[in-house]
Amino acid sequence: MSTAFDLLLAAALLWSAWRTLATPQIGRAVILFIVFGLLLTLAWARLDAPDIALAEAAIGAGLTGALLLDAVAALRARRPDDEEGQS
Amino acid sequence: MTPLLDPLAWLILLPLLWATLAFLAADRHGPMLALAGIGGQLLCVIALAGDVASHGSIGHLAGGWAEPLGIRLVADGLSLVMLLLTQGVALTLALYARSYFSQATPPAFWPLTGFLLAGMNALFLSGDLFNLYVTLELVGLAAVGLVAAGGGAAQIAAALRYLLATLVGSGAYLFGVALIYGSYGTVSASLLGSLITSEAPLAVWLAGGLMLTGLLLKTALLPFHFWLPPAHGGAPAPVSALLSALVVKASFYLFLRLWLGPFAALSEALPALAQVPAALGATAILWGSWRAIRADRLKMLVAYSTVAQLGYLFLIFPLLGTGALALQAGILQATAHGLAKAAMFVAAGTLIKVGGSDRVLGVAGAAAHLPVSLFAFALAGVTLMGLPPSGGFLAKWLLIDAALAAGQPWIVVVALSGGLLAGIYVFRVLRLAFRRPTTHDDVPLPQRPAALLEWTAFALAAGSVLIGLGAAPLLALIAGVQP
Amino acid sequence: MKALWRSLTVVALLGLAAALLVAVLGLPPAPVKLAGEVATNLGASGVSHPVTAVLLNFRGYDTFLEVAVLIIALLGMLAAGLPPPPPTGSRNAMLPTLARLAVPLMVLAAVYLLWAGAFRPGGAFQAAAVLAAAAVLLHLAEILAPWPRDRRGPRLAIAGGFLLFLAIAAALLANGGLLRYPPEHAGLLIVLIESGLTVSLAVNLAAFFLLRADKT
Amino acid sequence: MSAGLIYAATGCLLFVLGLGGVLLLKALLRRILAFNLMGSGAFLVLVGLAQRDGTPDPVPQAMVLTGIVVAVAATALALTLARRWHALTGREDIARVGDAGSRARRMANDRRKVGR
Repeated sequence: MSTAFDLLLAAALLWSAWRTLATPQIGRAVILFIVFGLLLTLAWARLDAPDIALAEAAIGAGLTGALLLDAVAALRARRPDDEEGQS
Repeated sequence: MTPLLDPLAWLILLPLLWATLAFLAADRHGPMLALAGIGGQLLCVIALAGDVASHGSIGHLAGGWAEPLGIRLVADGLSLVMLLLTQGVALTLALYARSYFSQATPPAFWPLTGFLLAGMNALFLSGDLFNLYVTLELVGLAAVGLVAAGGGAAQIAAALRYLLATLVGSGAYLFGVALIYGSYGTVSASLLGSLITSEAPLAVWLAGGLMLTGLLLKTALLPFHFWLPPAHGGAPAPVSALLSALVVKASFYLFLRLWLGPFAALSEALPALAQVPAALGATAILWGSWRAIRADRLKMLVAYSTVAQLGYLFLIFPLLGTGALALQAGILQATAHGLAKAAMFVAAGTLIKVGGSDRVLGVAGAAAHLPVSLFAFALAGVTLMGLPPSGGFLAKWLLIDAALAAGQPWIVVVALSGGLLAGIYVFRVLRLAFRRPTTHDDVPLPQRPAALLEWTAFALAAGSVLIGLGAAPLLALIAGVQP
Repeated sequence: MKALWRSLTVVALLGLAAALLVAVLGLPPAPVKLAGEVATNLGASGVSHPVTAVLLNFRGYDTFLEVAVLIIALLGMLAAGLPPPPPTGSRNAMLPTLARLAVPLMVLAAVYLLWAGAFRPGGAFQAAAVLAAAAVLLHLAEILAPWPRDRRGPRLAIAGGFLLFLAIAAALLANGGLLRYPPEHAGLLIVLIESGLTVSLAVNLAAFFLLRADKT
Repeated sequence: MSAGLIYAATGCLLFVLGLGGVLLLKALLRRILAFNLMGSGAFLVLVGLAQRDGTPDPVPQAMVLTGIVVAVAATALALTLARRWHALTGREDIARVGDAGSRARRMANDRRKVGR
């Protein structure tokens, strides 16, 4: 029973990872990456690694995801002239 | 000496300390902190050299826990030579950089340099494969930050390519460590040396392949050299010198250490494997030299010369079975090239800064108004060509000796032709420098640079030659290494 | 040529994947079992949670260097040029209210995680990540303004926690090794280090978002 | 098959997938995502393989915590560089380094785009 769950989770991890790289829109790719991070959190819990699960949720999916979303927004805004040092 | 002043530990703590203080001081007092800090590091290496000379190898258990639970730091002849080279070149480069950046220092230059040195020292001293991964990241990310300094498009592009290469390299290394831990339950290099046998499972062979390939990528051995010329050629001269002279040597050192230590049983079980790095090295010598001959920008010429000179380091692998000769040749080449390449980059930096042009053609007439820098460039060239009595000459001599002993005459041919090719690109610069500038005589002579800019280059170049005369203690240190 | 190179890479990667699967699925048991060693020495580590014991005692040297990696990433950002501050006034009106409600809870959660780390899952990293997330939320709600590059406070917090770690690591050399805690003081020293690290890591992680170019 | 072994095998595939992404994709953000997948794969192998007999091992777990922090640091630096590159050139990808001729052309292009 639990092996079936593990296999299902493994498949979901691989699928979300593949979609992260293959989906055409970068915004969706980042969302899929965050989904991947949350699934990975589950995997860590299954591996008796609650410390990593906490860190993955907070840093891996949370902060990294927020950094990526921030970067996507900045790239979409296309303001090539107001970054530092460009005078 | 009291344990509180343990030089081995302070080689790591001291650069971390001054780098953090430089970060805290937000670009003020950087040169002062760096010079004091690196000076202290040099004293630590000298103290450590005394210990290693009398004991052979010094261990230090971080946390006080023995392996496999804890992390062992080790200093032996091999790490000591690399540490000496690093602190010696870094101190000279810090003097040069203080003068070179007298107008404006790129942001974060000094703290990044400090963290880079801390990472390198930690790498040379670590005996734990996972801890080595952390040191690789310290070195890699600090070096990328230095390449990006200034933030122009060329620097950012070079930094991005370098970052992607270095992250793939350390990613492959980390994956290999994961396989090793799964196979043996430990990441201690010394324990693995006896655990890994020629009957190792497939996972260990794959781990070895991934880790060593990752390190080749970081060392920029052909065909993984693509990121090096833009990164080393595009950075400010002190950064180029730091990267070309020292940083690529760190991943080479780790490659060599893994080859001789944990993975020794694998390379002995399949001797033909050693021909792979050697063949790549030989191609790198020929290709890098050719590109250096064709380069039209001065610093690109020097950067491609690094691609070529790194090739020599990998020629030693099929010869390591013949005794200490090949190892001595490799480490002496790393040392001599480190000094010579630092000299060449800082001399080129001065020529470009004063002459105002980064083309190779821009050096025309430099012999008249920058004689010291040009002499330093030529002296460094003597080492790269391998002319006596330089360190490069002795390294090639030892290499040829080892190649003949091992019955691999093709290595002799490659080593000699590499020297000839180096002669072509060095003389290309020198010939131009003695020519009168093609333009008119009424152009005012460029301002004389600060004396420090010229004499630091000279000191480094002189070091690369003198090391050939005084290599005996160095060679003895390396011969005493028990892999 | 390009298509050939791509297909060669794909074939090589598929081969690597197959070899890795074969290698991993057929791996014999490892000769060394570190979990047992950790359990045996846990009593002398100063904490009762094994992961924290490895992270701050048995392999504390790794953790020490890793904090430097975070500072390096920040320095790299400063070297390359900071991104501009986000445009103001475009945020969701609900965000400030949400932030005011959530942030105290997040701070509480961080304190709990830090305290819990000694004997159950949690510790400085997780606590710092939650604190950093709280700072980012305040930033998105425009309660916390971006930090200009020369702001002293964040630098002091980041360097302070690391320097405390460094000072303890150096002082313990007198005990015979880098970060070699005397077992009777290990618990206290680890709490001290973790508290400093929580602040340092939280500010460092938050700075990835908040450190922005000065508005000119 | 133990849970550890299942996730170790998943980790192998994730690593190769991420590696392929960094090597073959063009857009910088996508390659940064791929690098993170590579890292996650390595972490799963580190813990999963060590725990293939079913007993938890705190040592690789602590190593992964270290690795996660290193990965976020590298990602933050990579994103800053990518944003700066975009701000300077308006481009979201960086030409792969091929033969020498294309490199010279590309650098000339880069310079023209920046207008220096």
